[in-house]
Amino acid sequence: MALDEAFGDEVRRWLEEHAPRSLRGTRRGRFDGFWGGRKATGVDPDVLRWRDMMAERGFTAPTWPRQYGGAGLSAADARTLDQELARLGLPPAVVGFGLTMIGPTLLDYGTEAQKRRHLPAICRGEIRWCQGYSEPQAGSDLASLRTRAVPDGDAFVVDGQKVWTSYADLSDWIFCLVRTDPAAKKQQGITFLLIDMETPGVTARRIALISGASPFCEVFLEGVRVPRAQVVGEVNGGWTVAKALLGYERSMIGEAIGGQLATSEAQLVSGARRHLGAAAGPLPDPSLRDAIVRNAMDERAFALTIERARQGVQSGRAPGPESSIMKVAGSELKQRRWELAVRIAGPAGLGWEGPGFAADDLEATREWLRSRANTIEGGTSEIQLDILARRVLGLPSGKEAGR
Amino acid sequence: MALDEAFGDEVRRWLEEHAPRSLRGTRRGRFDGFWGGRKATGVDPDVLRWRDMMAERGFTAPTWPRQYGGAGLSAADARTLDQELARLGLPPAVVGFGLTMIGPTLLDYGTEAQKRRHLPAICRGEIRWCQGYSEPQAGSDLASLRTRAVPDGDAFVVDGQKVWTSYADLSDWIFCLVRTDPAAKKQQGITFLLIDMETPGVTARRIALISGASPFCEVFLEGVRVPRAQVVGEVNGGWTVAKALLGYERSMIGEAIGGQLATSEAQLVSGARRHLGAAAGPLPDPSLRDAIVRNAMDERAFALTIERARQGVQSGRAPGPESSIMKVAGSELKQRRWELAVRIAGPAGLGWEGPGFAADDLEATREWLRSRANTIEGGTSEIQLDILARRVLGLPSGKEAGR
Amino acid sequence: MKLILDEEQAALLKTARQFMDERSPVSRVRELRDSADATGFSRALWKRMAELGWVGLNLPEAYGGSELGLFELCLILEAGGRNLCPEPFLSTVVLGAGALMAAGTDAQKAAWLPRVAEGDAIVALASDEANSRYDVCAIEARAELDGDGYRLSGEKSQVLDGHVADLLIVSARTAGGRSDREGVTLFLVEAGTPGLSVTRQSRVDGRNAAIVTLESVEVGPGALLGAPGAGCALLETLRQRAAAAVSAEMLGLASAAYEQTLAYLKERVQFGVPIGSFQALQHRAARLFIELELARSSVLAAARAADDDPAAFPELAALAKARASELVIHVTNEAVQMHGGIGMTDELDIGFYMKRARATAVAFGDASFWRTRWADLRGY
Amino acid sequence: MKLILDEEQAALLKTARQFMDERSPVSRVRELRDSADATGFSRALWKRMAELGWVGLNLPEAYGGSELGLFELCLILEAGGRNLCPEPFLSTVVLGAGALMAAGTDAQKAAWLPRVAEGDAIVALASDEANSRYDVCAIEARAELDGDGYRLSGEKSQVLDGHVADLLIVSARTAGGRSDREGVTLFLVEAGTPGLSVTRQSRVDGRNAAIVTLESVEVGPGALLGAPGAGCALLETLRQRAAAAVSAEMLGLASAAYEQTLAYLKERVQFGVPIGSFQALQHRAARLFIELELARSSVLAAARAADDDPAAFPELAALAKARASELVIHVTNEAVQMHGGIGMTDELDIGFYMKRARATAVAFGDASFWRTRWADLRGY
Repeated sequence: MALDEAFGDEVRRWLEEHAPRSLRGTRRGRFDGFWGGRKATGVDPDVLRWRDMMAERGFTAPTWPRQYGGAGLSAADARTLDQELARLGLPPAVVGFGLTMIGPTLLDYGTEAQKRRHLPAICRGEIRWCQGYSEPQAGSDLASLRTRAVPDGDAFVVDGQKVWTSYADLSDWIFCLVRTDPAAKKQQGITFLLIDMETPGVTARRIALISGASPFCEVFLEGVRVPRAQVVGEVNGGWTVAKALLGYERSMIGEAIGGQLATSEAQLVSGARRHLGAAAGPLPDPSLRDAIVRNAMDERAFALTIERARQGVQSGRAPGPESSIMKVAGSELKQRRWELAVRIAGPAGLGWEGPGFAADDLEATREWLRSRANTIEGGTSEIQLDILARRVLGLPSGKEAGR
Repeated sequence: MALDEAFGDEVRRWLEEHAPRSLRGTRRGRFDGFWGGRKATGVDPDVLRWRDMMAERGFTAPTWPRQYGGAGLSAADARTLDQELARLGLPPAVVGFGLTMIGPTLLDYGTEAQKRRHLPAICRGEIRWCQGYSEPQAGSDLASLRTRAVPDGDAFVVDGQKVWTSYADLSDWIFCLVRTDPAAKKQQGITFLLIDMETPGVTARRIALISGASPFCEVFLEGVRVPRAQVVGEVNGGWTVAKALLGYERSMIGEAIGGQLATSEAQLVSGARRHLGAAAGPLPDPSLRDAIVRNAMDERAFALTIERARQGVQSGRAPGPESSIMKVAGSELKQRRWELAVRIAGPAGLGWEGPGFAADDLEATREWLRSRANTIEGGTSEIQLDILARRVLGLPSGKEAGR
Repeated sequence: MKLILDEEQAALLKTARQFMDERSPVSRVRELRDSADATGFSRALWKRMAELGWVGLNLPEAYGGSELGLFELCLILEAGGRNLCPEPFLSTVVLGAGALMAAGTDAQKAAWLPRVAEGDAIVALASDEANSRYDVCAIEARAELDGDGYRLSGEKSQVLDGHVADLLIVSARTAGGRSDREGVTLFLVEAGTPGLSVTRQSRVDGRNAAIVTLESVEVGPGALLGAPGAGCALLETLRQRAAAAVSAEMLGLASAAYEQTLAYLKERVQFGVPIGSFQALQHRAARLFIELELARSSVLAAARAADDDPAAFPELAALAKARASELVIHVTNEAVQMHGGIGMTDELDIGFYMKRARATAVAFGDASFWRTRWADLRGY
Repeated sequence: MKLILDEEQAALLKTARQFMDERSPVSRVRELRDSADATGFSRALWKRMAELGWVGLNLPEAYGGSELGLFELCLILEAGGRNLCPEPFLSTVVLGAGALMAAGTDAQKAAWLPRVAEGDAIVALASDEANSRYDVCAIEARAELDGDGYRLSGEKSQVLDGHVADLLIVSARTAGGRSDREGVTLFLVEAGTPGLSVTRQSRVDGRNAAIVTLESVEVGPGALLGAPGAGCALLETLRQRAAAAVSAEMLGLASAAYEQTLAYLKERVQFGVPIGSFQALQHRAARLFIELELARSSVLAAARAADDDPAAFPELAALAKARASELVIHVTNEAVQMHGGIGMTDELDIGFYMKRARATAVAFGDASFWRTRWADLRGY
């Protein structure tokens, strides 16, 4: 028996024996799970027990080094672990931007002290992180950000405003880009800072979207003192760190969409059967039928591409700016899916809330509106296409400033 | 009875009495007719008789002034004339770039001597014109043309190469853009020249296209002496003249497409009936059916838009860069129509020539290939969209050089 | 076919644009939503519109109307569409008064049309049911003969302005089963009739709609609108007119969303330049402009044909609705995308346009429905 | 499912790419066309490919094959597709040898497969007729029992490589009418059999096809391929494999056309800059890249499933063919447009790609056909 098979067997037995029964079969997406943090309340005790037992073995961040709370597993063993979790339908024990974004960034760019302070807390889901990149005047042109950090002794004093910060109001820490040298060329005066949300001067406020309530916040920073020890990378060298993190974000968004799409064909077909009054057989509206097939084929091709990229990485290829493919294709796919869902619903898809509208249709309508943001957030499709054209296809840069 | 009704009645009687019977009912498009010129051979005597009687009354260029061979008609009377011609299915008596492009340009920019020399000959179809704009290195970036004209006494000596010159081998004269000041900024060193194709040093050679034989030629100019009197507009001021002429060309292309599209829905439906084996009733392939409807709707909307623009001009609005709409929409429409025609034909649309392929299908396949040029010739769609964005929508110019 | 406006029409459009901009800015739609206004539009403003002659635009002078055509009404609707004006034109003028004009007796017309023209009566068409989708004949509500009159039972869904209608035009089966073309009959039912209940619904576009429930509602013989069993044909005629009318609203909506986006492209700076200087966005904006112009011609032609060329109207209505439906979705999607994050916020108006775009695209048949109808009309 | 190449497969692909670039550049296709070559491909090159083991790639060792899968064959076809290689892989290897392997008797296999593997025998499937469109059962040719054997009559259209085939696999009805699923029977008919005549056809892609006419062609009982009347099922199986195979060719074709276009975007200067610096073209090029990558995954998956996962194969073949068909048309349209005028000339190779793209998009069912098939397979 090979070593990795032994690992799989051991994990399987351990899970079968110990994993909370109430959580088995509840797995949905990679980002449905315990987001953790100091502000989490009313959490199911089984979820906490599950978190504890997984964190204990380093399985919440299986490939991270053991000294920082991970399990030091190889990519292959991590995949085995995930397969065993999937077999029992177990959700991830901890989820969030700590694990997917700031954690990997600290592993690459953090000081030893930063790693020791933050990574174990992330693995245990004790601290929830949010991302402070965008500003009202700095959307696609992220490097034009204006939030300023002025040195003051062994600290910086930060003033400015961030926007599109998901769950800032539920988070404990924020990783932020701030301008530390206003005289330098755009990208060169930026610093990457970690800020405790409990520091005086930090406030967060939710933003209402066209689809209704949202997890997005504005974050206001007024005279916030941040110790220099909380700089990641070099002062004025934050852009390098930021770009690396954006790479993690893009592949995360692609993978997340891959997960969400798995059941879309069945849902669309059952929606069409309901709305067309056709319980079985070929759908009586051939145009809708064809649209559902197109959607299903797009999704299958997308899932196969994610899988191919994964296999490529496993066999030693470095992941590159191709993650822009995943971001562009995945976000548009998701938009088309919800566009199609409301098209299928027809007049029944015009509801905002009850009475007279089915719950599924109401959800589809909100998701349709919400999905319009998919091609904006995490770097617009336009920016992703620019990146693809320049960095992957090697097309020459135009004369537009700064891109 | 109003004056214009009287004109209509008179024209109707005149046509009914004199128009050649053999030509009645043969009208197709605005550009199917007698192209004229010194090289025209084997022309039906009725066509010549028709040309003579129409030219006699100035009806080949009805809105041009009488002294240059036109009839001096108002736009309304010209339209009445056209309606009366259409009523009897009579083709235009003379067609060609003389009437549609260089004639209007000379009316606006030509010297009195040029008008007197060229316009009457155009009205009588004695001289056939071709257009020498594009060069191998100057496609979309027309102003980067390299054909040089060097002053030599009261003439210019021209050297260079033109390309995409339709029917250069059958034409008598060419209107050309040449560079007269290589030191000036691109657009400012260009002159608009009229050149007799019989001048020593001019040769024309046909180009084969992906769709087979084509009317396009390369024109080689080697030491061609052109009298200064054949400059239209100012020396080094040719760009202004050229742009005006491009405006005529665009609206001509749009109108031409409008005419060609009139029968497309019926043709596509009958093709589908033949290929699907469905003599009557709803077409059994709903996806093709929907595609035919989309095409038909696009064409109807396009025709209505041309009509609306025409009415706008008649009521006093100046035609503007909106002609780019016609060019972009019309050329893409035509491409989609032929794309659809070959899709309808399916395997039967793969023929290049007989045996085993129907004549209609062979034609569709050639037209499909030929139609790929529609979005390139006469200014690419990309250039038209640039023009629309800048001149009509008023969007700011990017930093790309020269556009 | 005349596709441009004459002087009077141009003046009417100008007045309407000005009125809508001054009296009915989009902010009003937001206020009505945020205050959960019980009416959902302004009765005072409706009255004012009636005084301007807009409500009775298509009605005979005898009933207080000005006997103008659908073309003129479409100019008002286009102006309203630009500002998402929520007043009950579609329900009361196009559907309600339209049904009365097409099939009402003199007595019915005399009773209702003057009140409509004066802006005093709201009329709603209570025909579609929860499962009707785009089939006007898919009606399960029943009308049973009861002496001289009828008893109506059933449930109608998304009845436009049903929540405040003084008069409901109710469809119900006197014969046949769901989706049969024959057997649908129309009835006039006044608000407050026993057995009638109305529940307001909340739609994505904030527009006013209601569930209308009929439990053994008794109506007299005078309530019959048109011949018994022949309602489907009338419903189809009404839908066709409504499709053309809402296409004009959509044209206004799309134009306004487009213009706001174009302005944003010129004003928003990123990378040191207005984002409208980026060629990829320029080309997309130019393509939207082309689509808008093609749709505009189609809408004008349909409206004109409604008045002057009844033979051409069915096809042109199909053309206008199919094109306008795809246009509004395309334009509003691009509008949000080009605005970026701010376009997604409820703070900006673009979201209101996107939601109303969806509702209008679906109303009276979506693009796919009208394309199929075109093929039917053209015999293939 | 493994979607990346192992070392041996990568080596095979590399060899094939190199061979195609050296021995079969696109210029060869042009020469074959311009010289009106009677064969339309090179028998010598085919023999060389056979020596490399490519022709017998899927055949058992007993017949001189190397027992590799469709996955490996697809790598060869992709490499060939890049250069529009006209050798008879689809006709002889996928359809011809495929039919013999699937339904042939030992004697039939022994008689033909070794000759195929050695590159000495060309086999063609003569099944589609002028009106078949995408229906493999739409067959009107008839086979009548005649003693032990049959008499075949009918006309087959666009028989790939039929003009030089040593063996034709002919479908004919022994029962039923046009489009009936039952009643189609397959026969082996050798070149030169009396009553058989072959007329070469000229296709847009310059590829080899022929009309095959059968006038009372007598064949013995040994000519029967598979059970009488059961031919449709076999034809469907063959079509599915052929669809996956031609998708690999299309992937190569699209990749090459794309790469040539990308190179042109970097090299062609207008307005003082390479046209590839214009953002509108950049975005379109990037979108093509995405489409290519998505199609690549689909084609690899289909080829892999053909060998390893028969249950998943039908869906994945449908996916691959539908995507690749839309891809090649999209890519070649954009390739011509981005090349501008020069792209329209016969002088450039892009036109060859566009024409072959059309032929492959239509071959074995177009995108719409395979989308419908997907819905059938998925039960909706």
